[in-house]
Amino acid sequence: MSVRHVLTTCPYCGTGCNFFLQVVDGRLTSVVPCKTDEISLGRLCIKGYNAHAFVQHADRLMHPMIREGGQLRNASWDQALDKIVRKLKAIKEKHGPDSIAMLASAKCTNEENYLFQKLARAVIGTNNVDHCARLCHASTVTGLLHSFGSGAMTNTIPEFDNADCIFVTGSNTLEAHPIIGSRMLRAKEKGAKIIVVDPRDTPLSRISHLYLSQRPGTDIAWINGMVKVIIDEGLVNEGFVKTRTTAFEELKEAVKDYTPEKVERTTGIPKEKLIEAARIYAKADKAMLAYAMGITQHSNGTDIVKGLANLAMVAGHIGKESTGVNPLRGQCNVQGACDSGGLPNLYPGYQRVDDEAVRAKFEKAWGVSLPAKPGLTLTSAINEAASGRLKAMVIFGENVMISDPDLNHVEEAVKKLEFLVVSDIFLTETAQLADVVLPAACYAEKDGTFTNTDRAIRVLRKAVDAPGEARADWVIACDLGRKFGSNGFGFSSPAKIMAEMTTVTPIFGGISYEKIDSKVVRWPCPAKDHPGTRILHTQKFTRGLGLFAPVQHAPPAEVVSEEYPFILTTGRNLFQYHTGTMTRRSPKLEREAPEPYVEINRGDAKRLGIGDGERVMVSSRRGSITLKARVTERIIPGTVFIPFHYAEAAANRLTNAALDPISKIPEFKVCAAKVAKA
Amino acid sequence: MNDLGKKLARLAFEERGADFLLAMREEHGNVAPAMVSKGEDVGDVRLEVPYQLVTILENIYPWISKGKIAIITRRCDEKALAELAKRKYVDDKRIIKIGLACTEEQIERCRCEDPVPSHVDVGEPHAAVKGDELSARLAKMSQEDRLAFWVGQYKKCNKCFGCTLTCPVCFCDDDCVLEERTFVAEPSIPPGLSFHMVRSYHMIDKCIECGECERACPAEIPLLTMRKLLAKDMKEVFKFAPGDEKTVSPLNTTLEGELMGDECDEC
Amino acid sequence: MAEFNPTILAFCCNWCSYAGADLAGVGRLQMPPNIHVIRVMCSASVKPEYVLKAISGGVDGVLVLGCHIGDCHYMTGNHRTAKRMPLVQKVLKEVGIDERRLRLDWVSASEGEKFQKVVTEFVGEIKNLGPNPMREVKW
Amino acid sequence: MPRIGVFVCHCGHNIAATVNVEKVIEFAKGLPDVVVAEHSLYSCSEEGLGSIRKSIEKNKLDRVVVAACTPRTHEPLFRKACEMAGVNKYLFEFVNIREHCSWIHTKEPDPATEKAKKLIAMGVAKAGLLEPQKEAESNVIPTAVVIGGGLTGLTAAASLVAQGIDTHLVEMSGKLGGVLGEIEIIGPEFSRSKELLDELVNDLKASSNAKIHLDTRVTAVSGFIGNFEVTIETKGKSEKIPAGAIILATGATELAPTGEYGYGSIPGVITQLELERRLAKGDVPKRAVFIQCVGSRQPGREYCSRVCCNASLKNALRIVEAEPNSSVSIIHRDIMSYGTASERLYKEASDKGVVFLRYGLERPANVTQKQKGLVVEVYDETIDENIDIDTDLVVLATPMVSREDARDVAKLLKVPLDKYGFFLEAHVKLRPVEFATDGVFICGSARWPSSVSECMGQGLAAAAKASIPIRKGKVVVEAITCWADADKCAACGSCVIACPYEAIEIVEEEGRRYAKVNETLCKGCGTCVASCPNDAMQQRGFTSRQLSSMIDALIKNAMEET
Repeated sequence: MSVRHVLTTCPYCGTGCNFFLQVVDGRLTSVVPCKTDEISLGRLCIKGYNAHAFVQHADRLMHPMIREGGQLRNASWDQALDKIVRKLKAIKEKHGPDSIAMLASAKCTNEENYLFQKLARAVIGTNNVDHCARLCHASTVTGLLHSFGSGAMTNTIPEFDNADCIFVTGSNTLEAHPIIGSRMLRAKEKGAKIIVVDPRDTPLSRISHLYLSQRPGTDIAWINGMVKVIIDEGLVNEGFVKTRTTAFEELKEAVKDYTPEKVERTTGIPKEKLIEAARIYAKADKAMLAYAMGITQHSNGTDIVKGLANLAMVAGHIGKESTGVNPLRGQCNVQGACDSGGLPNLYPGYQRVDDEAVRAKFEKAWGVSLPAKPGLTLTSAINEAASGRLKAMVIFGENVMISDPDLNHVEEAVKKLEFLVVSDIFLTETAQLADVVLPAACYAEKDGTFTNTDRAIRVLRKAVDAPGEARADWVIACDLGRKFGSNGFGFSSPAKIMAEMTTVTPIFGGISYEKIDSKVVRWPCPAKDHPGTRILHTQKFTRGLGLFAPVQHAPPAEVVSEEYPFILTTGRNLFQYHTGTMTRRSPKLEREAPEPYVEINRGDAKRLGIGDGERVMVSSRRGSITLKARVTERIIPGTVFIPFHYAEAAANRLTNAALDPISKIPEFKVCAAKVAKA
Repeated sequence: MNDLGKKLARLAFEERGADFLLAMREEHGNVAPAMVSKGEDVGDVRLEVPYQLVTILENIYPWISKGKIAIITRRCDEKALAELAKRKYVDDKRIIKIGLACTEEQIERCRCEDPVPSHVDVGEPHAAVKGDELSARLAKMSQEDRLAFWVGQYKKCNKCFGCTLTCPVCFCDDDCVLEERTFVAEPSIPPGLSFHMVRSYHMIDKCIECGECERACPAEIPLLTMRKLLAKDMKEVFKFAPGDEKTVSPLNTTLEGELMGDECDEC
Repeated sequence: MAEFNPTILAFCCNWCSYAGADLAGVGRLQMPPNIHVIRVMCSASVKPEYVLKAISGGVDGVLVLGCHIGDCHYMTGNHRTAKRMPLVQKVLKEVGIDERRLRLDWVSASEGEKFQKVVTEFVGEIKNLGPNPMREVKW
Repeated sequence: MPRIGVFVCHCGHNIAATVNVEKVIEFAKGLPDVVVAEHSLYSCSEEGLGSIRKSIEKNKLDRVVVAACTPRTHEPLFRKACEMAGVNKYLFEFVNIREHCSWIHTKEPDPATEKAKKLIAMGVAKAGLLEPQKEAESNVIPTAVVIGGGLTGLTAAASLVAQGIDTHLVEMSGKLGGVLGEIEIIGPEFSRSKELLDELVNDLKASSNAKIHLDTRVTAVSGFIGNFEVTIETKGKSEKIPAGAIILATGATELAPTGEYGYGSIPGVITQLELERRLAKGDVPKRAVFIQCVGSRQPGREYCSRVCCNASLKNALRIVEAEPNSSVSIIHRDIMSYGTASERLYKEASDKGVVFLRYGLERPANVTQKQKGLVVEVYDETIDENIDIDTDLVVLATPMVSREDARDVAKLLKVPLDKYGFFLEAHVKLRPVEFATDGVFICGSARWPSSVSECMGQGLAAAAKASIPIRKGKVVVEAITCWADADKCAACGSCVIACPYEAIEIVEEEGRRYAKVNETLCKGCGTCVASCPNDAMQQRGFTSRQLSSMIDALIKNAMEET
């Protein structure tokens, strides 16, 4: 009889809570919080407490499968891997390496993502490697890279405790990042002012001191409005702006027309509230700005992010304890997947593929010549597939058939592919379309590391064996690499992979398994003796001087019309996670939020004669879904909200794939829709 | 194995004939609950972090078909074990209690009025704390302010169920009514007042005031204070306090004979 | 502002208090129209959760009526009611809701007048207490 | 989706004069799952019931809500109507808008109408969640067990046997007759007890249905109405008797004085029963003093034993009649010779020279021994002076008290005792000679000190009640019993403690422990339901979801209104 408590990292949001998986004779029996964990302080959210529930679920994929005569049939690993290599080689011969795209995964470890991109670049010979960060924080990466030179949280999660102003926008923190939310509650108990700007009345906005509710798609307007108030009222942090930033004049010019009155007309935010918010934020000694998808998922997401950077810099709220700009990353390793080079234009550690010197370094390290041209983004890849130019995709642990915008279009594209490989833990909607399906091990069944949203390298420790023949993705990647005849994949453990990664990734330079086993280390950690970095941009910005960006409000790609009078916005709820493959197989989570729903304002509902709990049809120019109405005051009139977790009424059948020109992030947060009784 | 580890190994396995030891030890720079079998290395035991071992015992007990289990028990853990034994969730004869006296700082944090286990094996006994500061404040408040206070606290509830999952005497985990819609209304978060009042009522004849719910609460709601207030009421009304294996909850028993047999003269 | 018109829920046991309420009806004993009776077989089957749910939901007062002690159709069923409800009142009190919003009383099958009296008194008391504050709370 | 029909009754003017039925019906039509809402002048009339049946068929209703009077009188009628239309009778829900609304708010038509709406909304909400039920039926073993071979037990047994019911009579002593066996003459009509007892005993002995067990004790009772198993033990060997009903007639005993009035120390101070034995032997005293209420109607034993006064009167008369110049006094606190015949005895006694003296509890008589006989010194309240009475014999009229083995018997049968140790029937007026536990009946002095005629009356009553299930051959339990959801149950045992009928036990299956309700023992009080922390315990027709939905309906309608 053996009972073990294995310390590992939560597979859900990007907070990176550590907890113990309780294992009794190989059976996962429960999750026990880790009281000494610096991030979670021994507190978990309901998803964390249920993180064991799906692992040993009967639906887990146990064997590789190959499509024969339209049917997926069990196959041996060799058959499956050989088929993949054979097909990909053939396609590469015929159409060139760029006709193949690979999706890395925000749910896989740093080590695995490093191998995925290495596989794409060094073996297949294309930079066509991307992952779902494209759908969440791509605009953060581009935006903050532009303004600061680095696209990650500038501060750490524990620092929220001691802020005296917490400014949250586009983040339903208590539902999407509950344990970060709990830090905000702590700060509030200590007297911090909480300001929330969000079209939706969220659990956090309900306990905030000041709640500003803007029309979706008008973010730059209120941001510039606040910047103007700060300038006009002489609240600018002159010293900081002078010594640490550049292009302040351009900013002044850019915001001059954003008077509170004008902003009120555009955004619906009462001018008094805007002014008060600006004063509280600017005057605060320690101000943490936090944001998430509500800011990034717009066709001008990069600009909005730059706008927030402007706001922080005019107030000088960056580079200090409990003071900074904090994009909250939504998945366990979305930060790490970016760090490890799962991006078409960047090698591990945000090194540009079109930088000669960098490329030379990698060619030397990997012993191959590498493509110079940045690859396709996830969203462009879908379009290329639709147009028939992209022939094959290899997808590790992503479920584009639920998570991507305009699913009807995605489905058409994916079906056009000549060859599709999916590696996952369940037979997802995407895997169901694959030619080869590979059974993967999940977080509880392997070693490795995640980088959480505050850049801490969190350790995964194997608690139980994977079911059936399932293998860890790093093993699968190594197998593929070897079968392709490459000798750069002879890794015997994740530790060895990390060892290679650190040699070519300066921000990870000082990371080693020994070092992180008992200590929380945050990148940048350039050297063995370096303790890691808690706060970014303390002395100077990564890019040198902080760059103000003159951004202007632009209407969303799709605006309401006679026929589509509602603004549809999408997001998460507390109990489900992404496409639900894990949470919907966790009984307690499913019991809390078992079915799709659309939140609609009481007034609108009354007008349309829709009662609470009645079934309605929501349609956009791209499709329609039928689901239950949740009549509430918590959403402003004219706007409806749908969580995107539910395959049976996938919000993304409606969403607009309009892309931000720079980051290529789609506009999940705004599209025009109509609602009618079903 | 540190000295404490050696001491516990001797106590549990040699002196008291245990087959397993449930304690806390250092792992990966953290403190972890650990279930060690006789003969295994106990490791570097750390007892200053108050893991609720009884809850862990309750979870794993069904899988452990035989053998004696030694467990680190604070005073509240003793009471929790009594409540479990009372309901036959654990067999007293298979449990070996290794008494741990709480530190002053822990007693302070729990506002604990009964901190010393019946038998102390580890740690120095410290004096009890008299009363709970917040309780006193609430007592002085007007009814309106009291409601405002608790509603304000409960609004922070994010329905993680940490309070029920970590509770050693909360035993319906798999089908807690709080997870259902019968008594707890939509919308699901915050779950509203009935969620917390129903739990308060359910705990009223069980809570042994270990404070784990409060420690586990991400919203830092002063749950232990509410427990303490109701424990006081329970004592007032029925002179009953949970934690004694021989007593039965008064909620389901008759009015012990009083008035029994009197007939109704009206009908 | 219109006069406060409380909403009151009453649980009556089938054998005594419900019969007592019937008797009040037969006797045309007039009382305020605020109470809404749910019939249960024994007052001891009234789950405290019902009371807590009702009060949380804004119901202004809850009456739990059973047979007199010793007269319970189920021997000692109502003994449990007599012990549980005072604790439910404590739960209300501690959270800041007036415990008088819950009242436990005994009405036998022959006590039509007593039923009238209890209801009239209770409605009066709740009117004095005013609306249940939970009506105003927005979660 | 349930299909609910709502039928609102005018009850002539009884409801319609106060409640605006039309408005209520309009409201009802808008309630969830309501397919049709109709009204009728008198729903309980033949055409009323007929139209409900038609509507059920026409609209394919699977739930029926009738808003009319009280379920306590009319529910069976409407349930029957539902059944006739093919709807399980447990899918019917009654809303009381007469007794609980129109009749008590006659002067407030509008509020009454609003209230009626809410009550119906609540009823409809519950109806939507109702589930069809099957009433549990079990066969009845056509055998009765009578415990106690005294007059009461013999009477009951004889009556059962006379109905052709197999009957086991269990007597712990070696002979039948009980207390009456020690008494020769029965008052007030001075008949001989022997004739009465012999007749009963011979009837039994003659019958092939009767089986008499002497020197036998009941050691265990298990099962439930129709299906008991009574274990008896005769001289060390035990036997199991399957039985459908059990009659308890264990009687009572005379209180043995504890030294009062020199009892035990002064020869010639005896109890009533001791006197009976002497008289039976023809040993008649010349002088006798009866002292009443010795040990009864006093703190600790407040009750009146009811038989002692008549016994003293009877025996006083026997003495004065046997001994023309005898002197007999009765010292009493009140003479309780209730009823016509006994009152006649009292008059006759005083006519024939029996002296009655009244004493008070605070100044009891005092008995002393002189060389020639005894002297009873008593303070007579009526003439306010002390009187000395010379006598040969002092008879202490002590009360009948419960047998000291009553508690054990009560445990065996799971039936209650009152504070004096007498058996407590389900309800003195509503359910005499029955216990709350179905199938077990109580009669005779075990229930309360009773006279010969009362004992026989109760014996016959118990026999009649006991024969009902046996004659029917089946027992049906109304489907309001409780059950435990085994998957939810955490086996905390609260319900086991709570159940007044000990109908619940924790069982173990495949290593899982959970509560199990014996639904034939369950009376459907639901005490267990309220004791269950995780809502695993449910009562048919009153599930927590059903009642909660009523609360939700009330909240919804009330809060929207305000």
